[in-house]
Amino acid sequence: MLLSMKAIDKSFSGVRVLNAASLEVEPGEVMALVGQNGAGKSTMIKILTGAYSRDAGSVTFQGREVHFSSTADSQSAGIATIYQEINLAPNRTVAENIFLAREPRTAFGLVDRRKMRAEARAVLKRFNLDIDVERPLENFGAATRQMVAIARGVTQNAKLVIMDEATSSLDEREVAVLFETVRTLKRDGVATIFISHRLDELYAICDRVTVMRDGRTVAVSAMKDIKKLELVRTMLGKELTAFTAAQRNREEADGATLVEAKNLSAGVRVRDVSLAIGKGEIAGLAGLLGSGRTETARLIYAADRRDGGTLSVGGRQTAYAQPADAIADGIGFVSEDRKVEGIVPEMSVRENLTLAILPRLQKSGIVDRARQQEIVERYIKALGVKCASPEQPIRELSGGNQQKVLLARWLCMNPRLLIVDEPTRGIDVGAKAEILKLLRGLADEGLSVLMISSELEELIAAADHVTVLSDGRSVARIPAAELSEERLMVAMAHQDGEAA
Amino acid sequence: VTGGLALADLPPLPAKDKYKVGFAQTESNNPWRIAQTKSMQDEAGKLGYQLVYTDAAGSAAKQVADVNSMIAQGVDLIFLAPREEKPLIPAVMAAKKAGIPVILLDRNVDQALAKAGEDYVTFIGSDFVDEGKRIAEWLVKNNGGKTKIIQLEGTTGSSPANDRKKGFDEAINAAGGFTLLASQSGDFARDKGRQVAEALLQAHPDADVIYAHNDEMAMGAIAALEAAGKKPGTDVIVLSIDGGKEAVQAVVDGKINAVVECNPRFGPKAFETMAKYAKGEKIDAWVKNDDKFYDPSNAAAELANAY
Amino acid sequence: MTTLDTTTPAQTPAKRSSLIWISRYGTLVAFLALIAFNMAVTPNFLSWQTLNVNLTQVATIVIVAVGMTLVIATGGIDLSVGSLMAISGALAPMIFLGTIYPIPSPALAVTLAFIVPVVVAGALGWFNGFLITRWSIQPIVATLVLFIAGRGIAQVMTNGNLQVFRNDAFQFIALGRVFGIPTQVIIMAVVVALAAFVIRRTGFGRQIIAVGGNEKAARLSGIPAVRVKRLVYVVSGALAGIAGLVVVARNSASDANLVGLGMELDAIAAVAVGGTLLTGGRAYVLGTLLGACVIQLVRYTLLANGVPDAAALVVKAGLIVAAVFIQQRAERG
Amino acid sequence: MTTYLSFLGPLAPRSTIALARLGVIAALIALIVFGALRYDNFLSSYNALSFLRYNSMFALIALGMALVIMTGGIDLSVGGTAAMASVVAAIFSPYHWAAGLAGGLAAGLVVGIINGVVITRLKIQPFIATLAAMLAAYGTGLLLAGNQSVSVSYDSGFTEIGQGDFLGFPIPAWIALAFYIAGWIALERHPVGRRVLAIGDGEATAKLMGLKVEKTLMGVYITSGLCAGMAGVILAAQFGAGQPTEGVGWELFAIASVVVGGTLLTGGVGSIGATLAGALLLAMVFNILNFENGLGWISLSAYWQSVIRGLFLLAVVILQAKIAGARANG
Ligand SMILES: Nc1ncnc2c1ncn2[C@@H]1O[C@H](COP(=O)(O)OP(=O)(O)OP(=O)(O)O)[C@@H](O)[C@H]1O
Ligand SMILES: Nc1ncnc2c1ncn2[C@@H]1O[C@H](COP(=O)(O)OP(=O)(O)OP(=O)(O)O)[C@@H](O)[C@H]1O
Ligand SMILES: [Mg+2]
Ligand SMILES: [Mg+2]
Repeated sequence: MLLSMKAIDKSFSGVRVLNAASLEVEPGEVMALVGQNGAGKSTMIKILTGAYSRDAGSVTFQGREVHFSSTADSQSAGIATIYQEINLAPNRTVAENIFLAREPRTAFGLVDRRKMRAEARAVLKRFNLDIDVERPLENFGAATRQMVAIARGVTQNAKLVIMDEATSSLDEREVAVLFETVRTLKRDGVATIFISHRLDELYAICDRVTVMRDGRTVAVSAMKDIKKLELVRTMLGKELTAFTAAQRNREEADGATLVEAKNLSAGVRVRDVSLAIGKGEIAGLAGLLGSGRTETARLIYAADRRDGGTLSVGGRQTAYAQPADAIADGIGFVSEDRKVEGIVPEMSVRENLTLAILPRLQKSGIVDRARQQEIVERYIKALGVKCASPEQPIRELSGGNQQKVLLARWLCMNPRLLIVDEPTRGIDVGAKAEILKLLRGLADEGLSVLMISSELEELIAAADHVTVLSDGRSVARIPAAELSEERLMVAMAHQDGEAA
Repeated sequence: VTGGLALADLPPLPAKDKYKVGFAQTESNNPWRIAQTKSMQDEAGKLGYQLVYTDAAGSAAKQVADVNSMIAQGVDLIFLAPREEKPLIPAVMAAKKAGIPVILLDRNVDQALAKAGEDYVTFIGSDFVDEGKRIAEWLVKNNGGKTKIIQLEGTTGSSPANDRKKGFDEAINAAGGFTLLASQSGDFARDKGRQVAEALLQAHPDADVIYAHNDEMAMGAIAALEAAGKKPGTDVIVLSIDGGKEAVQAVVDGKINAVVECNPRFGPKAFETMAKYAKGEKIDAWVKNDDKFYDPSNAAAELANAY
Repeated sequence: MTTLDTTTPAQTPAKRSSLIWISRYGTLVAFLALIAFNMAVTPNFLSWQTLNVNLTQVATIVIVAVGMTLVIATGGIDLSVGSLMAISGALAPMIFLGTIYPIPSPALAVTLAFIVPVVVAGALGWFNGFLITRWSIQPIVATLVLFIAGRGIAQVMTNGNLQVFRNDAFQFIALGRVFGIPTQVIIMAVVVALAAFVIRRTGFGRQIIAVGGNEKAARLSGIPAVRVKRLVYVVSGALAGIAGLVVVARNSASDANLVGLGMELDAIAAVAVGGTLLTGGRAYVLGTLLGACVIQLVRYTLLANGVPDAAALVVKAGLIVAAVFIQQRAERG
Repeated sequence: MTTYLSFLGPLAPRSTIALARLGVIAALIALIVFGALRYDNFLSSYNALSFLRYNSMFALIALGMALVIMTGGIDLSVGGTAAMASVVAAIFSPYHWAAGLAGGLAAGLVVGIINGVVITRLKIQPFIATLAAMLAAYGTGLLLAGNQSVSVSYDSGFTEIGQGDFLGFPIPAWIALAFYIAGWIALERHPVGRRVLAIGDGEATAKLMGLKVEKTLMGVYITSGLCAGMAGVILAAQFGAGQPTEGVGWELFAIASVVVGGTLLTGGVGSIGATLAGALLLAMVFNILNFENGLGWISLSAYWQSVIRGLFLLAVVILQAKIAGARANG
C-alpha cells in the first residue's frame, strides 16, 4: 500500500465536508477519484498534501504515518500535485514555473539557467508544446497553463502524482499526450490519483475508482468491474435520468439571425473570423488550443478591443466600448477561467450571483434585497448549487459549484445571447447533462448561445452548428447534421497541416 | 586680508561688492522658520547679493548634503541654521576644508567638536536653555500661588525642545514648591498642542500653569482651556516662547501671561557680521541676540515691534 | 424557464452574518478592554468632558478614514489625504478673509468657504483616480504625487504663512454645537452612517466591493470599474477636504505646513484595526469607526498617564499590533 | 511535431519591466545631461562624490524595500530602523569601529526579525506590522539616545565608514554597491530570488507549489532590516552622531525609488538594478533643485521644490506607464 487515508474528517466553520472519508492507492496504480461537485475530492487531496489540516483520521504514506504541515513537506516526501485551480506564478516564466523550488543549480549554488531552460523545453516537447519557455506564464491561455502545471507535476520524480481535474481545459489531443505520460509514470512504478468529471477518461486510463458522495467514500472498485451507468448512480446516489439530455429539438434554426460577425480581427490571435448565430440557436465554436476561440468570444463581448471587422446584433451594427454595453444589449459571458475572471472570492454566493444584474436590482441606487434573495434562491435551487447558505463566500465552494453560480449570474439576466467559454469545465456528469439540457431549453425559448468547448462530444451533442477556428481564422461551419468527431478534427487540423 | 589670531585657521572672505552666499535652512514648516528665511532673503535682496537657499526639510543629514552642494557651487560664505548640534559638524568641516567660511544661525554646533573662530566664524543666536530659564524665573516671581504645571514640549528629540525643557525644569526645581504634573510633546504644532492640552487638562483638572515651548502650542493650549471652560491667563497661567505678534497680542488680551522672545529676524545681523568678517574685524565667538521679554507690563507698548 | 431537478438540497444555513459580526467584536473587545483599563487607571476618566474631548479629537480621523475605507475596499490606498486637508484648510480662510478675491457678502463668503475647498479636494481626488485608472499607476505611487506636491501647493498658496482668523459662522463646523453635540461629531456620525449604508445597501457599495475583490471579474460583469474607482477617490478627497475645514476651524488658524500632517497613516491604521483588509474586497465602515476610537483612546491613555513620548511610541506600536491581532483572531473564530 | 503556437514568435521585448528599466535609466541620463549643461560644477568630482556619499543610505534602504515589495509586502519601518540603528551604532562606536558597525546591523536585524515574526506568525498585514515597527523603532531610538543625538567616537575609526574613501570613492558608496551586487545575485541568479518573486505572484499559490513561504518572507524582512541597519551605521558615521529623529519619510522615498525602478507594488515583478537607478534618479532631483537655486534666477522656495518633486515623480511614472501601455498594445 502506497497511500492509505482513513476515517478523515474535516469541517469548515462548522460545516462538515468530509465524514470518515477514505482513500487507498497501491504503488504504480492509477486511481480514479470521482464524485459530484462538492463531494469533497479536492478537500481530500488538500488534506493529503498538507494544504489543509484534518480534524480526524490518519494518513499513511509509504508505510509511515505522516502529518504534512505544508505542501512543501508532502512535496519533498514524494507527492506531486496538480491542483484543480491552476496554481502557478503568473509573472514567472514557464521554465521557472516548472522548476520552482527545485531549480537546477550550478556549482556555486546559483540557478543553472541554461539547464533549466533546456529541460523545460524538453519536458514541454513531450507534450507537443513548443512555446517560448522564457515568457511569463500570464501570456498564455488556460490550456497552456494547465499543461505547464502538468509538466511541473510529472517532472518531480514523485512516488505519487495527483491530478485534480487536470484535463478539464484540455482537448482530446492533449489529453492523449497526458495519458501517455501517465502510462510512462506507471511503468516507472509511480502511482496517480486522477480526478475528472469526464468518465470516459477514467475508463481509458484508470485501474481502480474511488467514489465519494457528500464527504464519504461510498465505493471502491476496479474500473473494469463497474459499468458507467452504475458509476454514475453511485456518484449521484440516484439514477441519472437526463444523461443524454441535450437532444436537439429542432432540426434547423428558424432563419432569423441574431449575431453576425464578419472578418473580426484583433492582434495576432484573431485574424479573420466570421460567424453567425441564429435566434434560438446554440452555436458551437471549436478549435485547437490557441486557435483563438476565447479571443473571438471576448471581441464579441467587447472585453477586448477589436482592430477590424463588423459585428451586428439583432440587425443593428454595434460598437460596444466595454462589457457593460454588451450586457445592456442582452449579452452574457461566462469566461473560461473562473478564478481569474469569474468569481469575486470574498463576496457571498448571493452577491456573486447577482453581480451582473445589479443595475436592475436597484431602486434609486438601493439594492432591493428581497428581490435579490428571491432570484438567488431560485437559481441555487434550479442549478443545484451546493453551498451552506447564499451568504457563504464563494471561494469556499467547490470548483464545480462556483461554475454553477457563474452560469446563474448570466442566466438570471435573461440574455438574448449567452457566450459560454468551456461552460461545463469541472462540472460533474449529472450537472453537466442538466446544464446542457438547460441551455437547450433556454434556446428553445429563444436564447442564442455561443458555446466554446474542448469536448467535441459535448459540442456535437449540443450545438446546432459549429464554427471551426484555426490559427485565428474561421475555416469551416459545420451544420448539426454533418457533425462528427472526425469531421471536426479534420477541420480543426486544417491549417495545422500546412504550418507543420 | 589679515585677521586676528583667532582667525588664523579660518578661511578668509575677500572683500567684494556682491557675494554669492548660501543659506542652509533646517525646515520651513512653522511661522518662525518662515520669518527667519524671509528676513535672510530680504536682507540679501537689499544688498543685491545672490542667495543660494536650501531647505533640509527637518533632516540633519539632508542639510549636510545641502551644504555640500553649496560648496560644489562655490559660494563665498555659508549661513547655516544647523538642525542639530552634532550631525552638522561634517558640514562645517567640509566647508572649512573647501575654504568657505561658515556663520551659524540660531543653533550652535557641539563645541567639543568644532569651535567658533577656528572652524566656523561665529554663532549668532539666542540660548534656548536660557529662554526656558527666563520664563521659569518669571513664573517663580509671579505665580500667585499657582504651582501645578503642565508642560507642552516641542518635537521630541529636537534641541530647542530639549533645551527649553532643561532650562525651565532646572530653574523650577531650584526654586522649589512647584509640581510638574505632566510634560508631553505637542510637536511645536497648534493642533497637536491643543489635543495634548485637552487630554492633559482632562487628566489633571487641578493644573494651573501651562508652559508651552512655542507660541503655536500656547495658542493651542488657550483653545483647549477655553473648550474646558477655563479662562486662560486668569484661571491658568499660560507661558510661551518665541514672542510672535499673535502671542504678544494674547499677552495684551490677558490670555498669555508671559512670553520670551526668540527673534527670527536674523537677516540684518547676519549680513552685518559677514561684512565685518570680510573687513577682517574680530568677531566674538557668540554674537548674542538680545531677546525681549513680554509680559502685561510691556506687551501693549511692544506689540508693534513684535515680529 | 426550464427548471432542473435539484441534485442536493442546500445544507443547513450557517450563521454567516453573525460570523461577520464577531469579526467586528474583535475590535470591540480591544476597545472595551481599553475603556476598562482607563476606568481603573486614568484619573477623571469617567466624565462627559473626557467623552467630548475624545470624540472631537477623533472626528477628523474618522471622517478621513471612512473615505480611506472605501478606497481600500477597491484595493487602492490614498496617501494624499493629509495634503488635501492642507489645501482645503488653506483655501477656506483665503476665501472668507477675502485674500483671493474680496467677497462683499459675509454669508456668501462663508458658504463658498465651505463649498469650494471641498470641491477642490474632491477634484484632486478625482485626479488621483484618473492617474490610477487612465495609466494604471499603482495607487500608492499615484497618490504619493499629491502627497508630496499637494502640501507644497498649499504652502505656495499661503506662502507658508499662518492664517489666523475668527469667524463664528465658519467655525461653527468645529466649535458649534447642535443639541449640545459638537458639530464635528455630528458630521462624523453622518459620514459614518452614510458610508455604512452605501456599502451595505446600495449598488454602488456592491460595485466597490466587487472591484476590490476581483477587478477583471467585475469588469466582465458589466461594472464600470474605472468610474467606480475614480468615484471613491473623489469621495476620499472630498472627505479629506471636510476634515481640513474642521481642523482649521477648530484651531482658528490654518497652517498649510501642518494641517493633516501624518493623517494618512492614522487613517490607514484605523481602517486596518477596524478589520478591513488592505488588499481590498471588503469594507467595514463601523469597524473603521471603532478602529479610530481604539487608536484615539490609546493616544489619550498614554497622554493622560504621563507616559513619556518615546516610550509611548513603543507602547502604541504594541497596542496596534495587539488590536489587529485580536481582531483577526476573532474573525478566524 | 506540431508548432501550433509558433505564431506567437514575433512579439518583441521580453517584458514590460525591461522597458520600464530603460525608461528610468533614460530619465537618469537625461537629468544628468540637463544638469551638466545647465549648471557649473554640476559634474565636478566634489558634487559627484558627495552625492554618492550621501545617497548611498537611500540606495541601501531602497534595496531592502525592493525585495520586500517583490514579495507583495511593504516595509514602512526602514526610516525608524535606520534612526535607531544609528543611535546603537553611535553608542557602540567608542569600543571599536567594528563594534559600531555590528551594533547598527544588529539593531536592523532585530527589527527585521520582529517584522518577520509579526507578519508570518501573527499573520498581520505588512503595512500595519511595519507601521507599528516604525513607531517602536523611533521610540526605542529616542529612549536609547535620551531624546538627543549621540556623538560617535572620532577615535575608533568608526567615522571612516561614512566619511572615508577607498580608491577615490566614498566608502558608503562601496558598501551600497556591495549590497546591490549581493542583492542582484540573490534575485537574478539564486533560487531564492525565484522564490521571492513567486511569493509576490501569489502567496497562497506559492505555498501550494511547495515553497517555504514563511521562511522566505522572514528572510526578506530581515534583509530589509539589515539594509536599514547599514544605512543607520552610515548615517551615524557620516554625520558623526546617532540621530534618533532622522529617517522621517525615508520609507516613501524608498517606495518611490522602487516603483520608479519598475517594480510592481503588487509583487511578483522587479529589478534590482533599476531600483538603484530609481533611487539615484529621485535623489538627483534634490541635487538639481539645489543647483537651480544657486543660479539665482528664481530662488525656488522649499514649497515650490515639493511641487516640482511631485510633478517630476508624476512625469516619470506616466512615462513608464506609457511605455508599458505601448508595449501591451503593440
Ligand atoms: N475553504 C473552505 N471553506 C469552507 N468550505 C469549503 C472550503 N473548501 C471547500 N469547502 C466546501 O467543502 C465541500 C467540498 O469541496 P471540494 O472542493 O472538496 O469538492 P470537490 O469534490 O472537489 O468538488 P468539484 O468537483 O466541484 O471540484 C464543498 O461543499 C465546499 O463548499
Ligand atoms: N499575450 C500572449 N502571448 C503569448 N501567447 C498567448 C498570449 N495570449 C494568449 N496566448 C496563447 O494563445 C492562445 C490563444 O488563446 P485563446 O484563448 O484565444 O485561444 P483558445 O482557442 O480559446 O484557446 P484555449 O484552449 O486556451 O482557450 C492561448 O492558448 C495562449 O496560450
Ligand atoms: Mg474539486
Ligand atoms: Mg479558450
